[in-house]
Amino acid sequence: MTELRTLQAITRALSDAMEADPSVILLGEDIGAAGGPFGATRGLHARFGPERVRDTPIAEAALVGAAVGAALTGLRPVAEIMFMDFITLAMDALVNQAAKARFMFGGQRGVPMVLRTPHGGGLSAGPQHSQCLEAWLCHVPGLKVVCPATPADAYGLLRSAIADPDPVIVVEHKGLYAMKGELPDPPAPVPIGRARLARPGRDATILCYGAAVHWSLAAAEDLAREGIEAEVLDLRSLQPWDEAAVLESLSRTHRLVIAHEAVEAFGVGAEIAARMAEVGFDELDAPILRVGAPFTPVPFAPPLEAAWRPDAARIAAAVRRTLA
Amino acid sequence: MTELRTLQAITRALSDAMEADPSVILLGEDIGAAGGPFGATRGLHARFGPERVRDTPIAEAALVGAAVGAALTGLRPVAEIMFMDFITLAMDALVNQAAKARFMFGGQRGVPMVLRTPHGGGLSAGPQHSQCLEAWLCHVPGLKVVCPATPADAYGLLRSAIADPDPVIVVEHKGLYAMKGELPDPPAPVPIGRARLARPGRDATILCYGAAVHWSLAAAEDLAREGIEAEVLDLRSLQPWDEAAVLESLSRTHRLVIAHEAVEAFGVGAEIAARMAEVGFDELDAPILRVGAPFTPVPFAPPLEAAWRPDAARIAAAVRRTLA
Amino acid sequence: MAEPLALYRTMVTIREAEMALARLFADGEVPGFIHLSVGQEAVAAGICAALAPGDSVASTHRGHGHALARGLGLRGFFAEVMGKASGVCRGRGGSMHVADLSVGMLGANGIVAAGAPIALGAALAHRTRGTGGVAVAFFGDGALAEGVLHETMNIAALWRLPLLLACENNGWAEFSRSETQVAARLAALAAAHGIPHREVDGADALAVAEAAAEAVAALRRGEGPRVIEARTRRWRGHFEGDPQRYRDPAEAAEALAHDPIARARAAFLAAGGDAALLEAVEAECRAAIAAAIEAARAAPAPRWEEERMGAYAPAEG
Amino acid sequence: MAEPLALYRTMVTIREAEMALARLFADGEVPGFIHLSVGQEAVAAGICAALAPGDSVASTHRGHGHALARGLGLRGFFAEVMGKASGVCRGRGGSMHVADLSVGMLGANGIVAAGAPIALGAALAHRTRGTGGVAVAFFGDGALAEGVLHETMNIAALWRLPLLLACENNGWAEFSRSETQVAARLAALAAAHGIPHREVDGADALAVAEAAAEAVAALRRGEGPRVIEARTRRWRGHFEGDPQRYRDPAEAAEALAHDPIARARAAFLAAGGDAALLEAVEAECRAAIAAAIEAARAAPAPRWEEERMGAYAPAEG
Ligand SMILES: Cc1ncc(C[n+]2csc(CCOP(=O)(O)OP(=O)(O)O)c2C)c(N)n1
Ligand SMILES: Cc1ncc(C[n+]2csc(CCOP(=O)(O)OP(=O)(O)O)c2C)c(N)n1
Ligand SMILES: [Mg+2]
Ligand SMILES: [Mg+2]
Repeated sequence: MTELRTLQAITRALSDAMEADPSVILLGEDIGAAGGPFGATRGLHARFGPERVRDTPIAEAALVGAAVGAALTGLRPVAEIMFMDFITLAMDALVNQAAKARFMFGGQRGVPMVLRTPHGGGLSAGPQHSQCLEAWLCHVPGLKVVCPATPADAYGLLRSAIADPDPVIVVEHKGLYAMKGELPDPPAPVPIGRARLARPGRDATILCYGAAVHWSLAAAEDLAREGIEAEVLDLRSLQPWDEAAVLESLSRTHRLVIAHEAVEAFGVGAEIAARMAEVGFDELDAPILRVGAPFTPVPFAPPLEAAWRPDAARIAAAVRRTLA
Repeated sequence: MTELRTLQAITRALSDAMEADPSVILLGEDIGAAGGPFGATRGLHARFGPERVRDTPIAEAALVGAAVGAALTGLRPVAEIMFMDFITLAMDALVNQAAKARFMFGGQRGVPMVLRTPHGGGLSAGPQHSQCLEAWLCHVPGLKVVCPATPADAYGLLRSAIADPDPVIVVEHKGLYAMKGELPDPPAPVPIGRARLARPGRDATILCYGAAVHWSLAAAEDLAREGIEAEVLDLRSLQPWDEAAVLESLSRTHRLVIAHEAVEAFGVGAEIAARMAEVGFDELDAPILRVGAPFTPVPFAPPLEAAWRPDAARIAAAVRRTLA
Repeated sequence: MAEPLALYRTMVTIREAEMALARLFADGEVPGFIHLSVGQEAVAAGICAALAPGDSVASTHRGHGHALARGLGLRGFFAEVMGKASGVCRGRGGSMHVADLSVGMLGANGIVAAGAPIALGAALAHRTRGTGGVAVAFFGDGALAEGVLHETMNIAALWRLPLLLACENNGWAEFSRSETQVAARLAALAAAHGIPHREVDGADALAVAEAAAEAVAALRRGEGPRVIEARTRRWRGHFEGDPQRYRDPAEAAEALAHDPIARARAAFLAAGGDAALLEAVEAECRAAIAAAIEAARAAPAPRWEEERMGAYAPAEG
Repeated sequence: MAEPLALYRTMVTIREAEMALARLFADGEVPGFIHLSVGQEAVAAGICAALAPGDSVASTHRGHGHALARGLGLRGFFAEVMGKASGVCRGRGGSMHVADLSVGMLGANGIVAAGAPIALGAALAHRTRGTGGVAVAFFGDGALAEGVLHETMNIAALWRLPLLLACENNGWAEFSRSETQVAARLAALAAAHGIPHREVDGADALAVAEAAAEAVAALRRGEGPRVIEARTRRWRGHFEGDPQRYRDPAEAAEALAHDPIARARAAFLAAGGDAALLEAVEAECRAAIAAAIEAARAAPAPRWEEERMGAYAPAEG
């Protein structure tokens, strides 16, 4: 076990993948000598050279489109979009090209590319640098979407994403970059599509991903002091997501709270709640509650942003409500 | 009452709005003398002139971005994106600019623009010309989204959209353009946010919008022959949507099926199901079922596309299942 | 250098295949909508003649010619456009998505200009992998209005990638004259990016082929991207069934005067070639097309239930 | 023509305001991140001096100078950037979103190049409504890599809209020299679009103002869009706190030699101006800024519970 920060785990995953496979290249804005806006590619330019760690101009559409073409032509590109808010500029390449190629070309080949992008607030980065837009991508057949909450998952999911034969979006929470955690030695890939039991419990299930995992754990901690044992299930993969694990947990707790930082309405939690209102209906002893952000853009000023973002208190309150 | 086609109702709404308000202008590709790719703007170029009916180059990002700027500067632009699949090219202007301006600028002003765009399959138009991507837009605070199923609603919602102080996306189903229906005389705006009871019933509620309204009505017809009285509720507005109407219907039928053409997973139905699994939980006598498209791109060949698209039979089957 | 008879064969294949599609479409045997490149055959033929196995091509909504010139087989082609299970894309893509990755044909594309960054990425892969290969991005004159094309030019120029930007300038973008759509001349834009630009008569297959050969050789030498702009004519509507009310009949008639096939035929004969050879080629093309159409007609419709492959690779093991 | 003392006042306001922000940021009084335009003040001052009430400006992530030059009030400005309820955007936008629609300031913008089509639309509105107004799109040299900027140039040129494209060429795009990011010179791109382009020394406020006045007059005469490219220098990091390890110290030092304020001061004095006047302006600016900061400090933090206005207009009635 090695202790390191999420950001270092990401760098390590990129480095290990590039070491293992010469077809892995990196593309992104200022990811080269500068090491990336958040430092995720630090040292890689020096180590692997400018042909494999490519600084791109500020041109997200072409950057992601080029990743598609490169992936169709024998490379495994890992593209970085600096803030998830900027995927708005690359949706065509993601949705109409990367996601569709395998199916639309009759299964000839897939598009083995990865897109890394940070989401989430907490830095007072304002309405255009804080959004959580993963629900969009989960709605697109052909894309996979993962969102790690720990350094080990940041490493493991990224390795799996790079090895995957289809396009995978790795959504990273920028507020977690500095968080420390253990990496197994040797570090291991984490399979896409499997949830992680972050804390067992019997009274209610809190389903969450990304930064919300940490709020959920804190909430569970608080609830435990009241005698409520909440189970925290870290989804990790959002598309595909681990329906079996959610059902299994629900079949024990019979109460479900879904928490994420994204706007609640039409968010990732909606699909999970909807699915559980179908296949898990008979297990439900209470309404499914969601804890997500209110329906406005992310505000800038710290007190507004703090009030806007979901947190442990809101999650704990929701758990209490499902038990009331 | 006048009988006309959906497309004519749209043209009429545009024409009436332009007549009533000189600040209404139209922007889109080949919408001018050519009358628009589907003919929605036929005659308007001749009537209102090239300054108010503007043929734009093939540049969706700038087209929608310009609509934002124009709306902030005293116009009420109605932009057209030829196929909904192409909104992928204009997401930044929609999401980061149009949707956010009112909130992000502290409520100084809104962006009174409309984006009209056709979605949906049935024309063998293939994977990049058939998608239903409305769930994305519903997830974006600041946007409103409507989707008419009848000529009267196509007219009325478009008039309301143009009059609205905030950006409204009007999603039209291209398969419905030729459908005939009655327009009240004089034609009237239809308020955004209110569902329409398309067929009353007591045994189960079918919630739907767009083309799925017609499949749902056909399903209800079939079910009626079996003695099942399904209520068909046409949502019409997807963001905001008429939660009160859905709850009210559910409180009578206690069974809910949600139908749309979009891919089921992470679609519009997910939010409604999730919400009903919360606020309507006590009304539910059966799992909430969704009927949406399977999780692949829209295939081209007619038999594939027909199998892929939801239809009356699948909706009826779902209703039967909720009653089983 | 491209062999005149080979170019002729490619052009006749495209012409005959597309005219057959026009009939099939009118008869309801082709679903959806199709955009024909009739009249523009010399561009696809000439450009693709300069390519070697392993090179990559990204195409447009008007991509039949590019696909066929790149070597996508007639049987898979017709079956695809006719929506059959034996189609090169199993009937899932249709006209706007014909692709054969095994011959480096990265797909026709329903999104204007979207092929350009894909070709850019292919060129990047060729460079990075050291394959010696090149990539071609076909695009129309109307596509110059799309930002991503400019992003692509910029990156290709900066990174000196082996990318050939092949513009089919047919004067039209759907129902609009492209001079009402695009302010800049491509020559000037290319020059601004430091990309060598060459204009060729897109009705002259030999001229296109010569320009392409020269450009591709430069690409292979690592000299950075090139632009070829072929002035060409759209003989038919934007899509089949387009009544073309917007079109001046004189312009439409003038377009027909630029027939790349008639021109190639005349040049071949003037150079002392044997008409019988041309006729043999034509007969072979027609026969192959007829056979492909018959095979497609006979092929089963795809059935959703039998379609095991979804949007993702099947899970391993 | 722009009045030297007015230009001086604008530049000093921007400089002093941003240097104050730098201190406030270092002290933790400014949340989030901020991009300063220190060293580039003459561009904002000179361009905005050419504008009249009713004209529109769309800006960038480095937008403080544009906002202040356009007349966004200091109190609303500081309160906004400091995240207070009395901010011009009620603390919801912050540095990257300062906007005051009442003075035609359509917002700083967190998305590179996104202001360009917004300004295009504003220009379209001025034309369509017959206001006689013009619109300005500020953008950086790095933004030229974004496709939408090219889409904007094209449409502005085609429609001959009253749009001034004002490029602040500071040689940098974040941590990269912009020549590694953009292959084309803006002059050549503008020429390709048929848009008159003028390069000015962005450290010379009078020169910028003169070029802007000439361009805006042409816009008002309906002569179509214009480009002004101001060569300027970024004195500080990309954002405050940027350690600038990527930056050659010589280049950073050279940048300081181009001080638009020192230059304006020298020119004013050389023309026989009275230093006391300048000092009075400086004192007034500093006092106004100090007062604005004090007011912002004293202002309440915004409270979510009190924020009645959401993402939509309140329902009527
Ligand atoms: C992004 C996008 N916008 C609009 C369209 C609709 N469309 C299809 S072809 C076309 C015109 C293209 O003109 P050009 O690039 O010159 O090609 P040509 O049809 O002349 O071969 C348009 C607008 C599209 N397919 N994709
Ligand atoms: C679409 C988008 N991509 C990337 C960024 C991150 N970013 C912010 S400023 C910047 C550099 C901009 O350079 P330039 O346009 O020259 O402006 P300058 O900072 O030099 O004033 C980048 C890449 C962004 N904000 N938006
Ligand atoms: Mg064309
Ligand atoms: Mg710059």
